Amino acid sequence: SLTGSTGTQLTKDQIPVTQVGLNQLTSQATHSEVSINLVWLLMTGFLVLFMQVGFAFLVTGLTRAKNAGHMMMMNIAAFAVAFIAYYAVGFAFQFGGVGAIGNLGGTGPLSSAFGHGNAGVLGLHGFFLQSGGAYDVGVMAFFLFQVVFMETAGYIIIGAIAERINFRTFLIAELLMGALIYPVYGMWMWGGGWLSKLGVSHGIGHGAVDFAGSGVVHATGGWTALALAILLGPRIGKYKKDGTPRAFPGHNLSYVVVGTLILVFGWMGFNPGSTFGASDLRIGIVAVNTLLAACFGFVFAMSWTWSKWGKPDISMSCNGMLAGLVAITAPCAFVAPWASALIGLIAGVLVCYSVEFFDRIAKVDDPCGAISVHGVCGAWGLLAVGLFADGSYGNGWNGVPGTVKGLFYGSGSQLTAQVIDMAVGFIWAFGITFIIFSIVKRWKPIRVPADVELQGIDVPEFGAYCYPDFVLSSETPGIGEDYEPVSVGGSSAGGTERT
Amino acid sequence: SLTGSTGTQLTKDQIPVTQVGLNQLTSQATHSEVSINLVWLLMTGFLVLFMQVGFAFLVTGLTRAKNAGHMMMMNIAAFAVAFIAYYAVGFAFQFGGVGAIGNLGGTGPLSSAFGHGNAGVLGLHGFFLQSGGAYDVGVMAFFLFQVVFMETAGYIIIGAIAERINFRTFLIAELLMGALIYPVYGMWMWGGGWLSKLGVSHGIGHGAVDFAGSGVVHATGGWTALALAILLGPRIGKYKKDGTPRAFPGHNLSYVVVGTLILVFGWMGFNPGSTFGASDLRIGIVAVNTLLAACFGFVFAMSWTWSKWGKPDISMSCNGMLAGLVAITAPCAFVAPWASALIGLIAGVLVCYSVEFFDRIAKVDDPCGAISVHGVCGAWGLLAVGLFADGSYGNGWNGVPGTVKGLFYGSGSQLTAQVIDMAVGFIWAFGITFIIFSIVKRWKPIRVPADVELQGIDVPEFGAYCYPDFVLSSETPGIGEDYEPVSVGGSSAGGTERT
Amino acid sequence: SLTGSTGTQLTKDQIPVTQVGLNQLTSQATHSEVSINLVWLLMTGFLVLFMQVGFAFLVTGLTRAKNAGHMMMMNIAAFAVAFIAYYAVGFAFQFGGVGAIGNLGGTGPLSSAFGHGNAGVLGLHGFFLQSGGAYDVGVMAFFLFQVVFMETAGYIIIGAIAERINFRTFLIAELLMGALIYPVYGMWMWGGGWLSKLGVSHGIGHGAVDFAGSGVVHATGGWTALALAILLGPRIGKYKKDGTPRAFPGHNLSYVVVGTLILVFGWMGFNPGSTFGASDLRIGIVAVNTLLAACFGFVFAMSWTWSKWGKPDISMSCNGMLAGLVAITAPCAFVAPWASALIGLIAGVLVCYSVEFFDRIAKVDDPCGAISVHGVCGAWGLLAVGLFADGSYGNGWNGVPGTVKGLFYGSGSQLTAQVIDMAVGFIWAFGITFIIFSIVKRWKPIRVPADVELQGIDVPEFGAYCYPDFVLSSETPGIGEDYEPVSVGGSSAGGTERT
Amino acid sequence: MKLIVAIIKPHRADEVIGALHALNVGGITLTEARGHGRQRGHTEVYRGAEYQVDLVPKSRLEVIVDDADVDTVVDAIAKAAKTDTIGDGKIWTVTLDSLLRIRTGERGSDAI
Amino acid sequence: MKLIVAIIKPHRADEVIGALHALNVGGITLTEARGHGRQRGHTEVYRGAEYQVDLVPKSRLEVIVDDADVDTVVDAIAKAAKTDTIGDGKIWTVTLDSLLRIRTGERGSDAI
Amino acid sequence: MKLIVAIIKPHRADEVIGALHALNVGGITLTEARGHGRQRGHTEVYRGAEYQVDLVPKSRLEVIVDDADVDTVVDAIAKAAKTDTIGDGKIWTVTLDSLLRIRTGERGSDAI
Ligand SMILES: Nc1ncnc2c1ncn2[C@@H]1O[C@H](COP(=O)(O)OP(=O)(O)O)[C@@H](O)[C@H]1O
Ligand SMILES: Nc1ncnc2c1ncn2[C@@H]1O[C@H](COP(=O)(O)OP(=O)(O)O)[C@@H](O)[C@H]1O
Ligand SMILES: Nc1ncnc2c1ncn2[C@@H]1O[C@H](COP(=O)(O)OP(=O)(O)O)[C@@H](O)[C@H]1O
Repeated sequence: SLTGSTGTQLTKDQIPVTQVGLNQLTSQATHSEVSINLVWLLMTGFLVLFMQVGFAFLVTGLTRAKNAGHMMMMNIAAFAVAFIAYYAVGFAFQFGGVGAIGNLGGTGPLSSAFGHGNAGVLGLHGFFLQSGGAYDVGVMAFFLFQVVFMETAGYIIIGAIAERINFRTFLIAELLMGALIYPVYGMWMWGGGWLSKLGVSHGIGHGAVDFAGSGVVHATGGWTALALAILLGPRIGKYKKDGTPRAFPGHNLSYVVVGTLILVFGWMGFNPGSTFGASDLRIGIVAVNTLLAACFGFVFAMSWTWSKWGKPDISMSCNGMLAGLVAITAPCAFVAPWASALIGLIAGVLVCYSVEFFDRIAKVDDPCGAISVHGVCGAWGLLAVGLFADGSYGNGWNGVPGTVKGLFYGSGSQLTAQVIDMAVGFIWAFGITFIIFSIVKRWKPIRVPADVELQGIDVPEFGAYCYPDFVLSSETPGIGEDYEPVSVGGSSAGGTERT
Repeated sequence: SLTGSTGTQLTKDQIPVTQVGLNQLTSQATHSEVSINLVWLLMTGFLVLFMQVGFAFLVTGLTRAKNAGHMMMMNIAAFAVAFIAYYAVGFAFQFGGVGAIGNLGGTGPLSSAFGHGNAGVLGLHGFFLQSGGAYDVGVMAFFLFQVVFMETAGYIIIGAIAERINFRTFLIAELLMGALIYPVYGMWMWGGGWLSKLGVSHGIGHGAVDFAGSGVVHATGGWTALALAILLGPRIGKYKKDGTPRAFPGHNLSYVVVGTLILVFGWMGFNPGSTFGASDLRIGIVAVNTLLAACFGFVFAMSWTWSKWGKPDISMSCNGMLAGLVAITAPCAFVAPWASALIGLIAGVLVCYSVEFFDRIAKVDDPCGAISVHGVCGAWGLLAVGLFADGSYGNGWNGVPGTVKGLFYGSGSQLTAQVIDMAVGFIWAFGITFIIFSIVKRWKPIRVPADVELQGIDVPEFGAYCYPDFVLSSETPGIGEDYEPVSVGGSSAGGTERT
Repeated sequence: SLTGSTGTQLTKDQIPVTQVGLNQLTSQATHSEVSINLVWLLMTGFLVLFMQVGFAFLVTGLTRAKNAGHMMMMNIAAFAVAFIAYYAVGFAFQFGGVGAIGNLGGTGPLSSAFGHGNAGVLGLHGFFLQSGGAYDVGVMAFFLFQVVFMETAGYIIIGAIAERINFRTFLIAELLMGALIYPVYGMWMWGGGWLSKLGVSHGIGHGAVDFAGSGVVHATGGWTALALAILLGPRIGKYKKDGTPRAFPGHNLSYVVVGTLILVFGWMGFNPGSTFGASDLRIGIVAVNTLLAACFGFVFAMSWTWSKWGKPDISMSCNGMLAGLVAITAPCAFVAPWASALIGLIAGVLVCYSVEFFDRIAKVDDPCGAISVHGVCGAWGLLAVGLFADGSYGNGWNGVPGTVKGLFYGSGSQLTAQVIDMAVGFIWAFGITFIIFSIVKRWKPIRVPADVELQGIDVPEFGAYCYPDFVLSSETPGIGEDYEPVSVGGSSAGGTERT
Repeated sequence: MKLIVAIIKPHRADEVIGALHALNVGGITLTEARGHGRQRGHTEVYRGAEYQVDLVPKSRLEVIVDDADVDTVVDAIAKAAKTDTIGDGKIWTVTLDSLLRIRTGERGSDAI
Repeated sequence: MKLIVAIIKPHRADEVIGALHALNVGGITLTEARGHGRQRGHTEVYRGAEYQVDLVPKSRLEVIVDDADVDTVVDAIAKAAKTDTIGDGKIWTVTLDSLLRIRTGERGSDAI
Repeated sequence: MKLIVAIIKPHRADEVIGALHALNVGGITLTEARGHGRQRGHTEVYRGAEYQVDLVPKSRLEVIVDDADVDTVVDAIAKAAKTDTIGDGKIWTVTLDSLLRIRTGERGSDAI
């Protein structure tokens, strides 16, 4: 046979019509089914891995050129650092006790968790992919798929902490995301933990249902970002003396659009991949639902900004598309196409008003709208399951017989489970981040010094301009509007409001 | 089993050597085959979806920096708007009456079309993916695959209408592409319509054969672009007073090259995906044929520009590669590798002369060469099927027994079918676009005002610079060559030819 | 059935419990298994094809803006030119005598090679994918997979010859890579040649083992780059009069990071794809091992540069990630996760010191660190197989019974085979390139003239600026440090060291 | 010798430089600038936050001429740059004390 | 008529231009520049090779004013640009021989 | 006080600034420019359409010096910028009326 590959010997010769023959055929058929699922799981996992390129383009395009190097370094460092944290402890915490994974040929080893049956709190197998026999084909493929989901939560926070967090604090945040913040809540939802068992333990619908991670990935990332953004405070010059926000236009709108389109492509792995296998033919519907929500979210945001501000805002329209994607992530397998379109539309509405809310009222400086896109619309995605699930899918979900139904299809209790999930997710992600980084903040500064922030973080923190060969233009086109014109001759009333 | 996935229960236990046992094995084998085809259909569909990133980079790189935001917004808006139009009516028009799709487990529901048997004109099932039981796994996967093909036609027009169309008119064009222009012709070719039935109805070869869409997607896009480009007229300053064209160099050649390479990657979904399943082992040959045509198209264009203008022209060489890809799209499954190389080479020749023709003779201003790459070479792709199909594939194509053979393999009638297809495709795409937009033109301006075009469309139409932090250089390096030098002292002869 | 696809007729009806019935089920099961393998082989092949976008971004970002067009044109020309050379002769030389490929349904035709049984030197079937019945489904898919591996070796050299090689010489280098340099060594390792047969012929372990190409692809590319870089000599101004290197910062760090992340995505096709099929369930472990090595390589390089130079160096950290990827490519299927982490870490160490070695001591100007990343770490990857292979995989590899074991698992002889492979790979790739281009150098200049190099190669060689609309800043920020300050009044001591 | 500095609209740079070629001036140096005159810019909205776009792109030309040619060149530039819309720009002149052509070492008017 | 040229820190451009608006100056022209004063730059390391970063980004403002207003405008710019840190910049003035507003053809002080 | 303005080839900027450091000048301001002298540019072809590339990238240096040092500095710049090929550039000087250092408020020669 060919050097370099020892594929199982194909049954060339005739198989006798005996039990032995039939067993051989059955095992080959099962092997093929596991292979198909493995191909689907890995390929969709690779698409989710590729989303990091989309996030890198998106958030770097939405921030200023003088910080582009810092943004890009944060994106690639997040991948490496969070990966190692998840490999070491995160995966074990999240899936240590999940038991056999049907589609992947029953990976037995992940079978010990802290907390009894229906109230699992923390997995305890699979540290460093060694303990508890985790060095097994099925577990590895499963790890690959789950680590790229965790990475996505890690990328989300970058948009909200941009242009002022120092690199050291950022690395701590990523380590915590990979080791603690994501896996613990992830265990409760997907690792057989108490949130997913709410249906079995307390008869609340099918327990918390989150097909591909509106809550587990996006809301977690969004609320962590919220906590960090509050602790960091706004960028210098973001709020004028009278409290109104000043615009800091992103330095590269082509990065923003291309980043959004790459995320749409990656999302085709995110949602359809969450069936853990192609043997579940629902993947077609999931893919179409995902794109429908994206398009309706985009169209709403484009039209809304067009009518409200006179011109369609390119970056807000992209946020609308992402909001639709985030919102459809939890309900995508359980709802019909028309419902996906509606969920995406509402996500578009939410993201537009939420960006205005955080910018003008809450005065939380979120350069890329990460909190609104992922936090708010992630929560809406969870709610949407409890509303629009039409019972055409999800038989026996979380161990509860019958398909998943939402409020409009006669099951109020599912909505309750979703609301509990939303609340717990917020309290956990926002709470633990706020506590930890309040402590960190007292111990060491979490922001770069003022002069570094004004000059641009690339050279002070990494010793290199991102675009050394291009001439950059000074301050944002916005000109010091704070001054009332007075005729020449009077002493100038130049304000020196900025430190 | 694992929360979140209800994969069919794998036949762990022994299957008895009985008819019941064998039926279970047969159904599992069939299920596996449908899964494999679904994986292939969706994965290749996702690759085609990803081509929008390639188009966005390509056309934005080939146009000026002051319009980069407008180009990018057109690319993402095209995706969302055309998607919704196709979801609402386009898919139903195109595939309403296509009937069962073999490889996808026989999707029965799409079974009603206007016009009898062999002369179907318009599908009538599947509006909003609801009517006629379209809410079905197979139909959804099929919709996903077909919508991204339609999107490609939508992206193609952007290259030819760049830097002067206003956003409102553009959105109308995309809506029409998704709802009418593409689906109707698409129905005639792929929806069981009269063009594909020419073989059965009038004995003309296998009827019009277009494996992956040289005609349906690319020529349609190209001719629609031609109509729009003519109605829009050239950009300000494109033609000097003496009628010779002025060069408007693209603002980012790295975008152009990266965009082309991303399109090559996406094309690996475009052609090999059109078997609707991996059970058809021809996909290997299709992939190799596609790359061969791309490489030979590139090498010709590079060498031709090198010899004719003294230096290899980067953007024309990229157009050569794309021309090869467009041309091989129709014949890729029916021809041998050497023929693919030749088809690609000839496409390279065609694109070089066609760009010169439209630029210098027809004086149609096509900033990115979309009309030449997609229109002209799309038509050539159709012709190539009628010439080079070697009878090694396509048994029973369009209901006609025997494999598909071209002129060089003894079947003149196939060529006739292809020529009819070319003509009908041109008349439909060019005609309907020209008529509709001539009306639109009378009702509202389809171009941005002159001062907006000179200043750059980004701020007037979207309120944001694409590159606010970069200092852009004024007018193109080309300096006002219209002036004859006269010695100092005489009154200057400055021309004020530009409004 | 649907126009355009003639998938094999699915066994809808009942299969009788007879030998004929069982044969039909067996053939369908085998067909499915070949389909799954074909899907995996092509999809992973497409991911490797996509790596050209990653390389294009990476090397263009690491070089100066005035040469960006030249870098991008080299990347796309490399793809087309090397592809044609490999299609014509390269594939035949490498795999002419490889025989049946198990996973792809036994492609018989590639069955004639020069040199007897265990000492094959050169394949002799499959020229222009025609000779010896190469026009066959399995061979085509196999060609697709192998050509994109060869292309990767072709891209690697661009990083080391950047900013000074002229385009003509570059095309010759790519033609040779596709036709000779890569295929010959590739035949010895993967085409059933003498290196892979060392185990069978001389009992040295399993012969040279290189699962996905640390040696065949990366070391070959790296050593070819070394030979070319030496013959080309350093860029003007790279070394000050006192011999210390001057920094030429890359013009776009966002390209560098995005390029690296795209390569990580592409590598998911490179390593896991080398099983030639998903029927080999090891693909999950291979994917995880690959990412582990990447992350540990990155983290080491980031920490090392942070401690040694005071600030984490973005481009060196990216090189660390790539070094980890290159090193894990050979051992990825044979080692445990912890070993992959270690191999990646050591690769990070090697790349940091190797870049310093070539920059300061060997004084070989390698703008992107290609020699260190691909040559040195490619060799380390080969060695790693001989050290860390834990015997959990590779039964009967290269025709030698038993699994592949390294030194730490009791097999010293495997290490010997790997060392031989390293040496032969270096001698072949470096040697043949050095000889050929020493001759070429005497015949025609291989560098662009000095004034072209100073002005930027884009306009002189391709007649177009890469970024015509952006104002570029003059010389690198590094200012003429060679001058000792002397007070005003004394005659200036301006050096005119630069021609 | 006089240095003429002209601030003009970028899309008029082609015509102005053409006019200067017609007058066979010694050379031209162009720098990219941004500016506004009496008429202040306008307000744009980015993600809900308003910002003033006052400084619009301008081309800044420098041409060194002999004293005798100043008026001809200034008028030629003005004529070519005029679009009768706000922001057409301004032209001013400054007297040079010395001028040196690096390549040949010529000084004064010969160096123009 | 005088041409005031000010080299200031980029992040102070907002305030300086605001101050100039407050004085209702005829117009402003801003060019991007790089520079350093007495205090030379610092050394950075890129892939192991050291390089001097001397020239840091600066904004270069040009404002044409009547002789009478020179001192007021210069002081206003200095006050707005001051951050009491190295590299705050310099302001110099040059006498103009002539000034022409292209759109209207006005000359001299009226053209400011 | 005099303002020296030098238009030089970009790849000579390193040497010229090095030479100025050697003379310990008060500071340097560099702006990117494009220009051409007597020798007009050349023609390139882009997708079949010809276009003139006249304006080639140049570095535009500004150095303020005391009257006494003008000639030394000008000669040093010329010597470092010379490559004996077309487009080496030009250096001119203008008298300044006033100079102010923003940080310290020093005026005149002390502010250099
Ligand atoms: N007083 C001034 N000082 C410096 N630059 C000026 C001045 N007035 C105008 N400019 C420059 O000239 C350009 C156009 O002048 P502007 O006054 O708008 O023309 P007009 O008002 O005559 O239409 C401005 O963008 C600015 O760059
Ligand atoms: N003699 C000079 N000639 C030209 N430009 C100068 C000169 N001195 C200073 N500059 C410009 O002013 C900027 C700041 O000057 P600098 O001397 O650093 O301020 P200070 O030393 O007063 O803090 C420099 O970056 C440079 O662009
Ligand atoms: N008369 C002029 N006015 C303004 N700038 C000039 C003039 N002459 C030359 N320059 C500038 O100097 C640069 C080089 O001058 P050039 O005349 O080409 O040098 P030379 O002809 O001595 O080789 C030009 O690119 C231009 O930017």
